[in-house]
Amino acid sequence: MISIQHEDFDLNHEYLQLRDCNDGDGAIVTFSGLVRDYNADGSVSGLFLEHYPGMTEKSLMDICVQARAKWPLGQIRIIHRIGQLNANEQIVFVGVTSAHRAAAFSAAEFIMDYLKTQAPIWKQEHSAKGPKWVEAKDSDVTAANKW
Amino acid sequence: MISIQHEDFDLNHEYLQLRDCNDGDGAIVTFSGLVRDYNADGSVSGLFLEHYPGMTEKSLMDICVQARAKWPLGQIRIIHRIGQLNANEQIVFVGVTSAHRAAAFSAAEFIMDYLKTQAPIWKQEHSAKGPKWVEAKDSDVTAANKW
Amino acid sequence: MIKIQFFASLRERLGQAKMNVEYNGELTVEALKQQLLTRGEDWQALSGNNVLCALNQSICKPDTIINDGDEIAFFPPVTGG
Amino acid sequence: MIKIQFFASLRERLGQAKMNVEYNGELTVEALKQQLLTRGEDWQALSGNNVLCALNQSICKPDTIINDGDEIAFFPPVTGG
Repeated sequence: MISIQHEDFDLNHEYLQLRDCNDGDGAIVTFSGLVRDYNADGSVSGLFLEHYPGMTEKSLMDICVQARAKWPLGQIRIIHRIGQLNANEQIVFVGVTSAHRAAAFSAAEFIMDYLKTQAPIWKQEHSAKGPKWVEAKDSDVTAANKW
Repeated sequence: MISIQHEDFDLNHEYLQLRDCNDGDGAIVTFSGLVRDYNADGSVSGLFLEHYPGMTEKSLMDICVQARAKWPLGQIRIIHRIGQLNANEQIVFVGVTSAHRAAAFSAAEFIMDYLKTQAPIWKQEHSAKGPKWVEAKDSDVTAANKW
Repeated sequence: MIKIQFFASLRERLGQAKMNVEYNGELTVEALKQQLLTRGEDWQALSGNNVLCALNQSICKPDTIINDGDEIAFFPPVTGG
Repeated sequence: MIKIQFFASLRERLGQAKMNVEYNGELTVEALKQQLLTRGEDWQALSGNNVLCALNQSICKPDTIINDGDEIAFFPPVTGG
């Protein structure tokens, strides 16, 4: 299931859903991304996240289809927040279940790597210097290309 | 922090600890392992987990040291349960934070792979046929050798 | 008619999020972009070689043909996650 | 004196979890195992080539020398996680 939402999410709720729905899958991997100071100088007070409604959901669905083609997976849950977020808030959640821990780890990392380069979402950093759109990182493209 | 315990653990509590203690780390990866039917025929009702007190903690500490030598990590949390567990109960938790998602994913998977082959813990399956010690899997040795 | 959308820094530089354009041709996405570039100085924001384009909500190549009723979007490299 | 421990299936087959043995020699772990094998039929459980040995709570090789006061453990391949 995929959610693009303004509201915060509750990791425990998502985990319990993954546990309940899983058909004997013994491995559950979660990834949570938090708002951090991308400039590493303590100046970033928050983010604004813009997205392309419709295409975001479509691209994330496509990423799930690709992940399922690569690994035997049970549940996949993706949540991405949009709008105004403060430092240390949760931005993104990916949860994957599988009978095999390697599949669960790989799929969760694959989904994050692809999400970073495929999902039409943009971050704008807010600091004392004013708002600034975050530049795309080459390392994210490299990460996605490894799959 | 490492805990070997009979009691169940609360993933949400562990996650909130990882979030609170992290010094600006934006990535949190968790792995949870559940009791599943290793025979895949629905016959396993539960497990008994035995361990070597002292050496288990020592081996897990050593795995954490190895992980920190490989990747820039913030917090590492490992919980392994012992004693009698029923089907679908949680057995093991690994939580890792890092500034870099790839490091958090790799370290969590590394810790699980090493834990599976290095930590002196043994599973005994319980089914209608009686108790049976689980055989070590070659795939786990292969997984640990890849690092 | 086709619907054209702009996002993030591109939306800001162009001062608009979307526009509808009468359409009955057989333009490629690249040709549409070239037409937009003739609209004035602000529109040069579209000329950067890192500007991405989506046709009907899927990333597309410059030589993709646009059909009437399509939804086209231009945007900078994505930075979510 | 040295302390010897057995775990899991090995503990069950030997019918004991631990034993203390008087010690003043310079045995290797392998030599200790050979001595234990002479104790009787049950002890052949130790002879499997997948039996692991730890000295003072670290996995050790067969040629590791045991010192007085050491803690030795024999066990089957681990299956935790």
